[in-house]
Amino acid sequence: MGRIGGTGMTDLLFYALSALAIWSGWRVFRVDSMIRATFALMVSFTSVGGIAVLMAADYIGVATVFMMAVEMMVMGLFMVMFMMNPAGLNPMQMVHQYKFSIAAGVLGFVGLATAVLLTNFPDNPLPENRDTLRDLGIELLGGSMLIFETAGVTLLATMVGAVALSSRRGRFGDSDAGAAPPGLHPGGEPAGRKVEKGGGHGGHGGHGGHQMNMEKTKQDSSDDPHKGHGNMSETEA
Amino acid sequence: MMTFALAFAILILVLALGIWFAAVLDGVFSRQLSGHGTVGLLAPFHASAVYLTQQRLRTEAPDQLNWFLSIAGYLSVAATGLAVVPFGPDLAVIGLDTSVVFWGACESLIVVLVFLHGWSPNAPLSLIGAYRYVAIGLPIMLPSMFVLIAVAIPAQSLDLRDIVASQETVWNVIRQPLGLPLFLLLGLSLTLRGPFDYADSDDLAGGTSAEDSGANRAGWQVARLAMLVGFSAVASAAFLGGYLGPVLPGFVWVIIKTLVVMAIVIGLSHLLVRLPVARMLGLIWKILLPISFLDLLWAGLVALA
Amino acid sequence: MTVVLAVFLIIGLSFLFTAGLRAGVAVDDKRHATYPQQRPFLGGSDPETHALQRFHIRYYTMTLLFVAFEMEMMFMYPWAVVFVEEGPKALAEMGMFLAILSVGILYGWKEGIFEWE
Amino acid sequence: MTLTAILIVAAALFGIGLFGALSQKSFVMLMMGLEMMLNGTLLAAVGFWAFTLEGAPKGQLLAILVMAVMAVELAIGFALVVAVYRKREADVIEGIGTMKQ
Amino acid sequence: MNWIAKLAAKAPVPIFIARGPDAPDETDRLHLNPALTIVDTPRAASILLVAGTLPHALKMYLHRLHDQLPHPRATVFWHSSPTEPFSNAVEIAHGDDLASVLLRTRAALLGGERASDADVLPDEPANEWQGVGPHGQGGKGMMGGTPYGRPMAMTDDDIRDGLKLDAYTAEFGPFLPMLPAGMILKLTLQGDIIQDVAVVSPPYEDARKGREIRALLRLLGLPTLANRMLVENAHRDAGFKRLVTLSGVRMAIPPDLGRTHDGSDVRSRFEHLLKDPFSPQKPHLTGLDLGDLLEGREWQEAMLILNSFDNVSLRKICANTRTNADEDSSEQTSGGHENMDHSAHGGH
Repeated sequence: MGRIGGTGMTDLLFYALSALAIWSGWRVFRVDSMIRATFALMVSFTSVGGIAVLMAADYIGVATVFMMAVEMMVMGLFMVMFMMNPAGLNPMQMVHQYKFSIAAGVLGFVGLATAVLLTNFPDNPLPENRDTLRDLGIELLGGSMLIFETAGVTLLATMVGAVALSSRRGRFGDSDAGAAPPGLHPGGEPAGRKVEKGGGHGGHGGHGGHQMNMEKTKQDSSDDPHKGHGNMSETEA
Repeated sequence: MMTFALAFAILILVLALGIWFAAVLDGVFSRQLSGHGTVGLLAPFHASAVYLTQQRLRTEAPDQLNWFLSIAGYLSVAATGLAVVPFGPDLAVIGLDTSVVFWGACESLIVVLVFLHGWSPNAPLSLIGAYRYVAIGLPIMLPSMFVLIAVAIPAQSLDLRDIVASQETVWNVIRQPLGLPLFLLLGLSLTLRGPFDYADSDDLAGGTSAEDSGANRAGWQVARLAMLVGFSAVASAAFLGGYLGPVLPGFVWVIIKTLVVMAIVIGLSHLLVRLPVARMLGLIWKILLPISFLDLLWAGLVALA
Repeated sequence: MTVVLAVFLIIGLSFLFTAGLRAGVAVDDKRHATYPQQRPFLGGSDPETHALQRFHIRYYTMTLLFVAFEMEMMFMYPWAVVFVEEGPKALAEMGMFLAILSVGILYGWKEGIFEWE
Repeated sequence: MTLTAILIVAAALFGIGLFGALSQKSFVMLMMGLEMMLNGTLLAAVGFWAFTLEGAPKGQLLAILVMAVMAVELAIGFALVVAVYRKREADVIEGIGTMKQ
Repeated sequence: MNWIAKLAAKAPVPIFIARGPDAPDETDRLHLNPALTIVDTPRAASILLVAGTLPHALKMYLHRLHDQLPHPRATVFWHSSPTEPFSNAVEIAHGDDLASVLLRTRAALLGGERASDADVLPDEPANEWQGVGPHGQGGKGMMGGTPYGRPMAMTDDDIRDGLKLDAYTAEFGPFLPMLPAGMILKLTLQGDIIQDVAVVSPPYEDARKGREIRALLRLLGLPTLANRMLVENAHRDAGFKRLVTLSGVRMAIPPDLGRTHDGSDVRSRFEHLLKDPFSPQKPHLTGLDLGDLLEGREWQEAMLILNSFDNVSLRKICANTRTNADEDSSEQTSGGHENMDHSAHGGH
């Protein structure tokens, strides 16, 4: 059986962690508070990390917790920044195509699970005395050196891209300059926003795969900061 | 099983002793520097008893679950961080061959938990404290990770037990002189102290803990001190040779060195100024991060020499 | 396995401790906070709105840079273990890797993302 | 704990992620769905590594790359959200959809 | 009295001070009293100490503050007499030692001989809300209504980076420890950046010796050194000055922070105070208002700017600044709020 012991205790811990991972994963999409959603996802990741440690993947398991805590922290910051009502003080449902999604999720699970159950996997468990971390280091510096350096370049591209996209100050001036069209009268509401909404609506009507669009536009109006327009698109729909 | 029980007993001992000692030490420093105040060996117990007699208030529409989780979680992470420290050769509660990474996970969870603590009460000053802390808590992890990787190089292992063993001849604090100072800054940040106290600072009337009363306040203060113990123990293992030392048993050395690091951290926290947060952010990325690169380079060259 | 078990044990004890504090050995006064007691502390004033809101963080670009940069740790940990074994080659490869990533930091610095936006 | 059990847990996580990614209107929540799916993938990768690959280092590398993908997705995704919000003050998918025009 | 209460009775008394304009000079020196701990938030206090007579306009603020203390609690009036509704309060008689009275009161509270102060304000939410609206939140829509008795913050412009997120508007003060006593500012915050300032009430006119330098040191995270300033002649002590310098204070204060027209800024004012803490610089203030000084500033920087002025100068600056009444009228015209009154629909 190798290092991954088959003792009862290991099984028990595995079941506990799996249950935690799945339950918290489910809570992510069921809670109102964005912060709770984010950190429920973190708990799910942490449990997966725990399962990995049970499988003697110490490094990957612990590093998952390490990386995911940071990533979820950042995710939480952005969730709160951009989601209305981030604390869920008013309960809400920001969902669309609900039944379709549930069906897709269940189908995905059933399909994958059937595939898993029907496949015969080779049985080559982790040998007893393998120094997995050292292996990984040698692999990184040897065989997979190119992957490693490519990852570096990719991360650099990510950094540059993220900074360029999100930072306001840019080579070409403030990135939101011209974001809002000038008002029809001085200090008035920006012109053209109504048209834009309507245009988006109509323009999409002809595209395939946008049947949900009508319904979406209607819900979308809850995010429109301008009261009048929200009402308008609602009556339209 | 016996070793585990022994290690666990030592863990509880170090934690209890450390929390008490840290509280006393804080009083001593206050008194020395400000010229007043009481120092008593029992003062920490009296002070925490006050909190336990007070009502635990909640605020309007708080996130009660996260409020509890942040306090209990902070304490858990502090204790778990301490648990990777070896109290003797092969005498660690959590004997993991990637304990340095494990400690890194603890560091990043602390940021999450402090944030949650400021988020939960639904109060403006706590919220500002929480967000400000994240701004500093995240990037300050980078130098600390680099210096920990630097100490892993000569040990050829990410296991704190091996890292302690690799300091048989010379301690890392001498071999890699830049390491410990950088790591101490992280300690200040993790324990919300002094120059890195962006979460619970005076300019926010207590920041994330401004709305804590009663048991919540007691729990949070205890957890902060526990974090100080955990951090100091890790620092002593990574840089001061952990359990290595003549005559006395290993765990006594761990305790002594932990207390020394603790005293330094508390002293620094009283004596260093807190920069406005944007300035500190620049300082971390523009100055501390390059210094930690230097530390890594230094460690690499020494290991190859 | 012992690792996971130990972690569970410590977390469990810590939670027990915190819950124990709450259970209140000493507080005979466990009344609920009244509405005036619940008001957030603003030095005696009354806020207009809830504090939980779309909070404007001023360092959001920095966090994105941070997430990307921090990935490098994942590669550095195994690297540190084999460093002595692999010698100068390891130093050179990681040097290159870090140099590439540092360009990103320099770019961010130039764009002023370490300021308060 | 067998490979089958692990893969089923991974499939469950993947399914939840799929549900989330399809049902959420907000772009940020959609990203959480994606992360959830990657979570399942990560678990499956580690499972295969531990049970069928004899612990070959490539398996670990795959797991690391999955994490790198998450980081990249997160950074670019949120940068996009910020850019879109600046232009449109909207955080939902439709806000991005109209940008195509 | 159970054993925890007995232990607690031996600790210093945590007090929160509500300071009036005529608070005695010894109020600051209470920091040095080993029998007391002066706390920054009423949540940590057992006793609310009212020092001096409060102006009538601040009564309501005192009532709110009083109710925020956890039970068991008591109110003690020092150099003033209890007013309605604090009939149960303790008054320090002339010649009584403050610390011993506080200790006695706390012991009585812990022992149960003295009943904990009841709330002054009625036990009801800030706004009516329960049971109205699709989620019982008191109004229409996802962002509408007054869930848990308060409306939610609404989107507003941002003066730094232009991302329009929710702005938080509230009065801060008059008993916030980081603001000069008596000062009430109506601030609009986006995150921790001040977007808008209006003065509700200027700070007291008092000339407490060395308030500015102590406040600055506290804001810079050096509370121990700030307390040291209270010790007689500490500012002439070369060793103490070296400690302050070595802490990196000069580096910490950003250059050009809070610059006035005559060229002085927080850094120069701080250095002046360090030399001579009891006679703060009197900068040239014509045309300067709080809006110029604070808008666009991060919280800690803004507090540094505020506390670098002495009270007399601050009152002059406040006189130049828009007051709360002005702001209310301008709000009417701009209509920033009704814009945001989402009629939208959270539930479907």
